[in-house]
Amino acid sequence: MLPELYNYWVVILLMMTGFYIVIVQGNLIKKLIGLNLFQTSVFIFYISLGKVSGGSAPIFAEGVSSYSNPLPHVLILTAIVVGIATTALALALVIRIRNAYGTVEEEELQQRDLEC
Amino acid sequence: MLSHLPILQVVVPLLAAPACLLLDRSRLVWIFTVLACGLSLLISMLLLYQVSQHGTLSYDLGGWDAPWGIEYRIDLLSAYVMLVVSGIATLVIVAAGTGLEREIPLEKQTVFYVTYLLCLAGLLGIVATGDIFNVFVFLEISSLATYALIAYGRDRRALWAAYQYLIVGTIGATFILIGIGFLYSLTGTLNMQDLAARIPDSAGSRTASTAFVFIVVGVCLKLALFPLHLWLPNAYAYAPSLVTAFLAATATKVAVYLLIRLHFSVFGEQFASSSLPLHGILLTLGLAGVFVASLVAIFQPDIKRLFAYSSIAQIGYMIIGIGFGTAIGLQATLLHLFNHALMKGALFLALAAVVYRLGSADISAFRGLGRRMPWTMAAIVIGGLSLIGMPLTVGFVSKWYLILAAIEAGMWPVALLVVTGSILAVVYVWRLVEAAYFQPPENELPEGLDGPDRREAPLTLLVPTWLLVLVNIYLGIDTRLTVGTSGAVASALLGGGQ
Amino acid sequence: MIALLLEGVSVLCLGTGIFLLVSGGVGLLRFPEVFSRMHAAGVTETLAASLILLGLMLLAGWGIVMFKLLLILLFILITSPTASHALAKSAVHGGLGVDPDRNETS
Amino acid sequence: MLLLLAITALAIAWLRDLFAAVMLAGIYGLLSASFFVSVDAVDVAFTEAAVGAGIFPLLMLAALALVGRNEQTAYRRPLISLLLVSITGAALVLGTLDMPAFGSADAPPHNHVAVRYIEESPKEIGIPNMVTSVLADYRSFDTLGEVVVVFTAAMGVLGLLFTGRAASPGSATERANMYDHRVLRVVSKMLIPLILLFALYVQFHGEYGPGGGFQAGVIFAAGIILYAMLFGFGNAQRVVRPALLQILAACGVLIYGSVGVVCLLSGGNFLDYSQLLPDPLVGRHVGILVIELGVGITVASAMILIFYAFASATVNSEEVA
Repeated sequence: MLPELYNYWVVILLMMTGFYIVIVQGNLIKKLIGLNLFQTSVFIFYISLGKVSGGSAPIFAEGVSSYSNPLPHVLILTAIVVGIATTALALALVIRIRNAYGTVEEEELQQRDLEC
Repeated sequence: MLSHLPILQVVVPLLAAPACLLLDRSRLVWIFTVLACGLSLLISMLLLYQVSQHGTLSYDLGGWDAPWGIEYRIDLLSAYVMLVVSGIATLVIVAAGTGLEREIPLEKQTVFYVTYLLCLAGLLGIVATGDIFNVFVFLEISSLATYALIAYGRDRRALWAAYQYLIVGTIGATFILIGIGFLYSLTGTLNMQDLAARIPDSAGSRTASTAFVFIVVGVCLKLALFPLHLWLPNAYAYAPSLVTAFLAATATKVAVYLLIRLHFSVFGEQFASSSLPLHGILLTLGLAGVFVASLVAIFQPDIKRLFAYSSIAQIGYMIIGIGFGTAIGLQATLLHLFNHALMKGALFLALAAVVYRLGSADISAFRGLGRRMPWTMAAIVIGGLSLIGMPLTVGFVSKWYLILAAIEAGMWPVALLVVTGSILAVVYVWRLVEAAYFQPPENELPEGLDGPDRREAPLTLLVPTWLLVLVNIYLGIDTRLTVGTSGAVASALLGGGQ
Repeated sequence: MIALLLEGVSVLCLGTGIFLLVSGGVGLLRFPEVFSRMHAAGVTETLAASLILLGLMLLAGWGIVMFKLLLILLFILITSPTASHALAKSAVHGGLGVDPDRNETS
Repeated sequence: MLLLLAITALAIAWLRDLFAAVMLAGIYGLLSASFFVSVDAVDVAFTEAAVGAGIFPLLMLAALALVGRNEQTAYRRPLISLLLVSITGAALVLGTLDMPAFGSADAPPHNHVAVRYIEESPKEIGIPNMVTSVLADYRSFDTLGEVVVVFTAAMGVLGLLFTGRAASPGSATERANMYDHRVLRVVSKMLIPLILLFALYVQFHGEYGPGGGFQAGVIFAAGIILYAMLFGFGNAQRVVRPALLQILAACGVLIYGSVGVVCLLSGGNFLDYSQLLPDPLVGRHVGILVIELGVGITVASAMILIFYAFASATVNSEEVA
């Protein structure tokens, strides 16, 4: 049981580290780093799903009979792109927030909202 | 060409968006956007007709058969939701012709329209597709576009609201992604139909339950189910008014659609109710959402915020309907989904007209508005009555079915609570009516507004608003179409799941 | 015979490369301040990477793979010293001047 | 490998210095790319290396230059969050218990849909790289969605940050800064053409080896961005104008979409490339090439646009300050 699944458990640990950073951090940039960590770990999870022991990379070659599953790879290619697109948009928002409020710390932001 | 309608529905706005960017002259862009939205409205009408005549449509993208390629699958439910989405989108974009100029600087308008079309395409794509990963992709298209649209708000708090929504939305999407991963590891397929056929084989498996939980939580983050709703009020309140009108009437509805689709068509009612105490949880959260949000709404000084909280409450009603787990409960949910899109669309469009004239949606701005902008205020009042659930409006129909469902399920307290929730709605709508009709107008107008701005809103804003209001009333009186459709859909969903 | 010789040489190259990498890593940790650390990392990295690539090239034999490895080698030879240079330059700009009397920076 | 990843992740959580955290996030991207290679996902590894270790830190650093690198506030509600995260993690672990073992060949994913991709695609599509076959043909609509996501992000960033005026070409301070970097400039002059060439190789070689439109677009963008960083944004914007980039980004999506529409007009379903030419197999080839080109164009121009937008925000805020 254990050696078969520990791979996934480590990945889950990684995901949760990212998730924790997102929730607990007050700095907007740090939140994004955490989000990126979270997403990248999910990608690792997917790619682990596609692995076949003894298989080779899914590029057709003579004499190779066992390949790893190409479908998760395709999904994750798409997901990586989606992730970076989200990050870019979020960073643009952070820059605008910084210009409008003068800070990127969550607590200060909330305070300044209450003031006005 | 008619057999290609399912894909054209999504591709028309999708490709109109980059084409829009190439035009780059804001009046031309607007006309083009209106045409694209109108075309997609036309397509959705044709689709609804086709589906009601010939049953479910299936379309293989790239010519590959379903489990290998991506399939578009339009049944009565998706056709109906698409009609609502594209209809609201068209009305809002017509209103944007004049309504937008005060909220968004001219040089950014082209990009705004492009983003708007992308958002529409994303929402339609979620509804049309029969492939669970494709849902994720289009969910992200619409979400990214939504974040950008919200950030166009003039108030700097719009930025902060958009950022919060982005974080929550991305977590939600990632949860959905995790859920899809678990499902894939169990079944080896991504096609919804195929999944539905294969999930029963692994019923009782902890992996399937986890997948279900993660997908449901992810979708609930998107649809702002209490207590995951914290992003919504700010996002709606600070977004440009027209964007709010569009989002409130469509985005959360599409999320509810997604929940229904995944719950009933993919997992099936049996799986959902046997593996988890889901119904109880949904009922409780729905009720809690109705009460908490309605109570908060009563004390909101900003009317956009007030209606945003009211949206959360209405989403609560929809969730209650699902929570019954019966055909009539589901029917109530579906009815409310359509009807709420109609009323919130009308309400927020009318609010957009108020903001256009007065530059503010604060309750103090509404004093005496009943005389200054009689048509707009009348629209708000009718929309509000519909929200409460007065007879002769659509709101009544859906509340009625909800109560019927509660009684049928033998849950008298729930029925009673639903009625009480409506009384709370009376309170917050009354505050508005009181301000508009029974309080004298402010002596001093806000600065920078002179004579002409005291008039009624321009026709381009009023006509779409009143169209929605009239549909509200018409469907409140003639209930055959909506009730018939939703009844058929509900029994099909429950029947298909077993 | 030739094959064996090639293999032996490539193992030698790979071994030296790995040793250099490790020593570079140790240097990175043990040296006291920015510039000597950079020295440790930059110099060994360039040589170690080249040696490892050379070893791999010998193993691969004539063919497209070898050509690709050769390209990577060229790329590393160009970029790695440049990167060290840029790093050193910005360190100087950032206020970490070269000071012979100082042997400890925090 | 996974252990290294875990250490990096924890270090990111621990560190207060944002600059270091961004660097570690880049390392995390690189490490996960190496992991992807070790489990046979070469295409994904390529992309993750380009994105996770390239574009992501680049954008982050550009933003950090604006907002400062120090984190101030303490953690908020750490205990509740920890509880929430533990519950989520526990649920996930519970979910894995009934999962097929890692790497087992008889797990359901490898025996249903994927079988056809592996066994038939070299014949059906006629190209050896199965990932490309699935990406660009079986599930090409997802890829269209992916391109549109990139396009949407570019539009969003543009709407948020675009100021309408280009940076002044080669201002005095810019020139002074650049003067120092003579070595860098000479070397990069040598490298940039090579980078662009490599991008084209990746673009058109995607059918046979790892690579494809997205990776090529990112590499191409990296080349231009390198130029912009070393020779000044003014100069870069004169070579590659933002207005042109907008048009290109839109054209990329349109190229992709119009391939679909052409398929539709010639009697097939949307994106059914076999209808493009009399010989279905050749038609598929042409279709894949053209859509990959569309992907490449959109991705490259969107990335450069986003970078320009960030850079112009930097320049503007400096002028204000």
